[in-house]
Amino acid sequence: MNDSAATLPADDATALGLLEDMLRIRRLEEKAAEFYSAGKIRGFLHLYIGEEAVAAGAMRQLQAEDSIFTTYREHGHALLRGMSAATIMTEMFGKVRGCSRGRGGSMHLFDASLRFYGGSAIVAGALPLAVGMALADQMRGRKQASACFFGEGAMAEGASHESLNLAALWNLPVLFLCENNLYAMGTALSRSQVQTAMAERARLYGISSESVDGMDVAAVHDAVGRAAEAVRSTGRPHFVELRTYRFRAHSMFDAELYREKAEIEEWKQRDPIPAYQARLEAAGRLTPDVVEAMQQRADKEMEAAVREADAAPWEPVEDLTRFIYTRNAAHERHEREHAGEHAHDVPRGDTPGAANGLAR
Amino acid sequence: MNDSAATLPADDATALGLLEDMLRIRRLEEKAAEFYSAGKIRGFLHLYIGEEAVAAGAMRQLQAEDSIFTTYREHGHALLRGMSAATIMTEMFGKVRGCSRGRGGSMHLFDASLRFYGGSAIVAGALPLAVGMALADQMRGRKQASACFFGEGAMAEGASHESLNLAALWNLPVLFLCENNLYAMGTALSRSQVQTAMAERARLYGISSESVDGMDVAAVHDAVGRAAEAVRSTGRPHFVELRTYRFRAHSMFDAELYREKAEIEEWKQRDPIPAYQARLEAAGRLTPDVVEAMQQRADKEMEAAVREADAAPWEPVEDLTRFIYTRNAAHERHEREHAGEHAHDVPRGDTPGAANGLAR
Amino acid sequence: MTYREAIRRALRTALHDDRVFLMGEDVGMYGGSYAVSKGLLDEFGPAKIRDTPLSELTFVGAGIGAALGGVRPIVEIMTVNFSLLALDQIVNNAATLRHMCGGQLSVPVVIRLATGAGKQVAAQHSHSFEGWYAHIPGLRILAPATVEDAGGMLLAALDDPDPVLIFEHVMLYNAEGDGPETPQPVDIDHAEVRRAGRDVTIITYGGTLGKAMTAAAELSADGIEAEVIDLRTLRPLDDETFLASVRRTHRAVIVDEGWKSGSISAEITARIVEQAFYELDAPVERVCSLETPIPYPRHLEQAVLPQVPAIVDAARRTMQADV
Amino acid sequence: MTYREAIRRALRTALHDDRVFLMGEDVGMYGGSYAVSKGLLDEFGPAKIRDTPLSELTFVGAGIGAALGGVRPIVEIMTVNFSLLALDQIVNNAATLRHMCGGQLSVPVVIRLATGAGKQVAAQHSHSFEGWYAHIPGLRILAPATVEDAGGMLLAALDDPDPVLIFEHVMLYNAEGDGPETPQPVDIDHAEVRRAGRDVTIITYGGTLGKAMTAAAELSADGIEAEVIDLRTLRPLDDETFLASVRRTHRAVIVDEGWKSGSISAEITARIVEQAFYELDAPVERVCSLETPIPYPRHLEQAVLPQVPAIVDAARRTMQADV
Ligand SMILES: Cc1ncc(C[n+]2csc(CCOP(=O)(O)OP(=O)(O)O)c2C)c(N)n1
Ligand SMILES: Cc1ncc(C[n+]2csc(CCOP(=O)(O)OP(=O)(O)O)c2C)c(N)n1
Ligand SMILES: [Mg+2]
Ligand SMILES: [Mg+2]
Repeated sequence: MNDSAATLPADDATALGLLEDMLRIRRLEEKAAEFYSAGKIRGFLHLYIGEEAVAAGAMRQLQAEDSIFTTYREHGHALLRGMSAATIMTEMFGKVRGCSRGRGGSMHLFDASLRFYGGSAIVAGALPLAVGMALADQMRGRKQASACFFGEGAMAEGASHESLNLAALWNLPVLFLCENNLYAMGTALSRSQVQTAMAERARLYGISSESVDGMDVAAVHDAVGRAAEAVRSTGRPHFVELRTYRFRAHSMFDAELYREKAEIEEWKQRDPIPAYQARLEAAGRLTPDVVEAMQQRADKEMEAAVREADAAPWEPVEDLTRFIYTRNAAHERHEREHAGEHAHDVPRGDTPGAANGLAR
Repeated sequence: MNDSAATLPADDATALGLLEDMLRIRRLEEKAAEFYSAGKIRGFLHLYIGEEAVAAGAMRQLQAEDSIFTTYREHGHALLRGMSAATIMTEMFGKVRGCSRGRGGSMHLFDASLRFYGGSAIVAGALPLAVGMALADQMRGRKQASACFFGEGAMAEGASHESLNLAALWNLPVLFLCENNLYAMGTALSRSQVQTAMAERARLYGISSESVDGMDVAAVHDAVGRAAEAVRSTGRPHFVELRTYRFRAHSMFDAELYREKAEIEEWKQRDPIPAYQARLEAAGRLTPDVVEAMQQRADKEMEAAVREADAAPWEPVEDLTRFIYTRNAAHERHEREHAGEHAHDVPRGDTPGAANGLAR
Repeated sequence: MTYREAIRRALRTALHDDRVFLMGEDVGMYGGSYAVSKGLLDEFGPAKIRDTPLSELTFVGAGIGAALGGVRPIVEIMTVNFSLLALDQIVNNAATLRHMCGGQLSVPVVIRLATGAGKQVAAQHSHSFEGWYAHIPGLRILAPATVEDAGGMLLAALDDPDPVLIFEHVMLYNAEGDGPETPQPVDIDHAEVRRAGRDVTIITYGGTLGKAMTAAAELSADGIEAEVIDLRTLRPLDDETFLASVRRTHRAVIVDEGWKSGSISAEITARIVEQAFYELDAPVERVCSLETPIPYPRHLEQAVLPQVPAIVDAARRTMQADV
Repeated sequence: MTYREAIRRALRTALHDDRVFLMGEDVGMYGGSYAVSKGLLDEFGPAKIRDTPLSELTFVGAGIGAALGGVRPIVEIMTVNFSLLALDQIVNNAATLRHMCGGQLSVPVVIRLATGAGKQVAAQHSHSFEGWYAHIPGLRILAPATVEDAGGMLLAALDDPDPVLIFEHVMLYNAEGDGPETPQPVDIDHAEVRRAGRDVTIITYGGTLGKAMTAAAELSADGIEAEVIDLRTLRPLDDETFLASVRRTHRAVIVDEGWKSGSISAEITARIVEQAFYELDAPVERVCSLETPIPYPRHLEQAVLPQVPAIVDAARRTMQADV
């Protein structure tokens, strides 16, 4: 654990890119909050404001062939994975052109073509999936990382123990990314887990583990880069704890009775965006006009996203029962009765595209 | 971890009692095996032969007001808790005079009056129960230990992580007794868990933890005695790993394909009974005739148990639906319709005895 | 008074008993994810209002163990969706222990769960499993549909020596209704006739009672008088009440938010057929949820759920049937 | 060939596919708790035959994740009893992902589970939950009752792009029957008429098919010809086959090892009532397990389970009924 500020990335594309990534997430989340209030987004909405350095630093280090699993607080991750703000916003609006046809909403952003396997709304529910994806990669000789983002709250669940053990036991290329924002809803880490050092937990399973200042995007970028590379080259699991803080309520329903305003204010002093911007400026690598341009681009992007989302159509009710089963048994039965075929010979129905990389 | 032989208990009652306890378990198990082969015991039967030093050393240290939770491999624990061999054997025969009316069989020996809360057949399934019992004790100001025996296999389950965490977090008086016999059915510990040092696992949660030679009854007696006392005096959880080995198959169905005969033979050299007997003899505290007398008593006890079990009646089929619910709603409805009473005023039905210590 | 307030009042009453405590995720400092237990931590302190870690399997199991130890835990599982993680403890311990040990023990644990869809929280957060749970012998399954039952069932459950699961429908927490000033336990063995009628029996519970009542009002405008039965207790099922009604009306419609196949509506149909077959003037009708994971957008979510027009149509069909 | 051998042969055939592997507790060195996979570790090695730790939730979830990753896991959950620990992954991920992501993914995982009572292993080890699982949309639930189906369904399940759960009844592993020399996938969409008959339809599956056939033989001696239908696939349920039969016989008896209330027998009753009410000449009869945890002693265990005399009696009752 070392909190002295990490070295800035050498190349400007990365160094400035990280800032823009954070700005884009912030702007996306602010728009989401705005349109939640306007009633266009409903259900649960979990904002990532304050935690942008984590996704920004990490996502840039994940390659196209790596796989990604996240929680319900995943809008930023999806955006930086390459999903358009429009597809994300459209999903949050519940429209059929959203990345999950609008069926998932803010907690379930998916894009199989980007190997983005969704936001999962069961705490720790994606950990076993990521372990399994890594197993598939191992079996198929793919030298890629299966990256799983999860909150420190997930580390209380039995699934975290089982998943760490299995990944370590079978030498699976899982990249565990623990977003420790100190709270699980209203429950402070120290009120729910005896062992609050997440990296220690992982180390007990012989998993190389590191704890990083998650408010420092350069530090995250550096640490996750090393860890991801290590996963790919060794085929073994690695664990990174990213110490961060959410500035907003857990979800839009949360009255925040469980923490002091002062604590939030203190953390806001460490807002990852201005902090990093200042460092870039101090290093003479950023001028205000560049930031201004970034901000304008982000504004435009998110406004366009909202317009697109708002204009997009709803999924027709008749389509509701599509995609429960891949094979359509009724249709198939009909076919067979008319053609004397066997069930297992029949074409598979309505999968759009080569879903699971089965063909890769 | 210290395997040099532990000091023998100073008083002869204890020192010799430990030997007799082990002999009784061994004899009970041998009889059970015999009557399994004879078809009188059916279903699963998990023998404790080879592991006797664990139950013998531990059970003597548990007080009447402590609570006990065990696995399906619990005949020895039940016997030393004070359940008669006859009630145990009768249960294994499935007869109504067995400790669980014959309904549970070998895996589910219960005696609420002895605070023996059963064999549990779901691996790790009793851990949360023991934690809850400790919580009840804490809330009621009872300074007792809630002791839970479980195999090292249970430590792979998510429930073990959650239970260790919760017990430590809430300072609950749980005595975790991990019977590490190196195998979970056919799965060697090192093939299923990365962290094979069970005591280390517990320590991570800040739980005082010790690993003991489970083939040395004096060592077990000493360690569990200290741990149990510490639980009672501090109200905090303690963990003891008991390193042991089962000489027989996992259950009567097991062909033992997964371990070498030589390994078993090697462990048999460390059979806890002759080893301890030899130590007592070397210390001049035991003569062969005393052992002989113990053995004869055990033989007689177990033979009488079998006779009693064999002669005992079956539960009548009509009683099958008793004890599903405590209140008998149908009966009660009838009563109310005839007496205008309210549901919650009605007496509780057919509980035999003050079950859960609700009245204590 | 709201459904939420009624539960909170009942909690408060219950918590004055030394043996009673509440535990669950975020029941304390957060105030409960549906704000049911708001304020109780201040009032009763952290020994009685216990925030648990995210460990459903273990804190539910610990509730069972604590019940064995002579206290009376109220375990809140934030929503039924997360209860699947704890199902082993509920089925293999809570429901089973008493019978398996020959009656020596009972397990007086009360488990409260928020259930149901309607809040647009999508497929992993919108299950209605109360009817599914009703398959398990040894459990008592309650589904309060009214403000009175919301509080009263909790108190009655605490009086019950066996494990009781109370499913509180998320769409009801803000519902207003009459409740007693001083919370009182209510009967938890019987169904209740919520509206008398002679023509057709509508059988429902929990979150869909309101829809059934609305449907009955609409039908009444057309001269069809529906009797509406609120099952209240899904296990053990009080079949006498609905059978008596069906024997009078000769027609039955079951409304259930569970997925149709294997929902409790199937069990009710079977019992009617087994015990009142010759009294039926029409096939039993079921209005249930469409068999698909619950989608996020409102129009789709509502399309999945049982709705008033479907209930009205089903009732009408039974009236047109011809034996 | 036995049921066990048929499954082993099918496994062997399947494992020649590069993408297919088997994982579960003690499937390797131990040889499988019911000896189904005995010998396969030697033949295929530890990368294909994977012994897992005691971590049901995670290895089942890992099977789902691996299926997303383009391989074809066969996950063995030693028995259905332990599957409750993994239910969250099965319901909230396997069954749900495809719909929730708008059809981008499918989850071709096959989960095998031993099910049922009869081995005197008492309350925590004797569940019959296949009918209960059939409530969940997105899952395909198979219950092979014959040697041919035992192997053939496994191969068909592997061809299926969606999650398939195969419930193998513990009392059938030693059953002898005909199976093809070279394992072949079988149809997994339809029920099968196992015995033709004109008088009454007996509907069953899995472990109780044999009892139904014996009952039919007894009835035949009395001149009652029962048609016996093996459901085979419990979800999606092929109701056409049993409805067609009931429309001919006008009488139905359902035999199901699940606890009666909320068992799949209730769903079948409901579908018959909904779709063939006017064809029925008698109330639908159900022969299910008594609603109690399963006790250890043989006489009690057998008293809980559906038995031939009860099936015969139920069928006779349908013949005596009078509409
Ligand atoms: C198994 C489960 N239990 C409870 C919940 C309700 N819940 C949703 S988010 C959350 C807090 C999770 O905290 P953490 O893992 O730290 O992630 P964060 O929200 O802080 O990013 C809880 C309790 C859930 N979704 N899943
Ligand atoms: C949750 C669960 N999974 C699987 C099983 C099957 N099973 C019974 S005993 C056993 C091995 C347990 O090993 P361990 O905990 O070390 O105890 P031991 O038998 O060695 O005393 C297994 C896998 C079970 N009973 N429960
Ligand atoms: Mg958190
Ligand atoms: Mg072991």
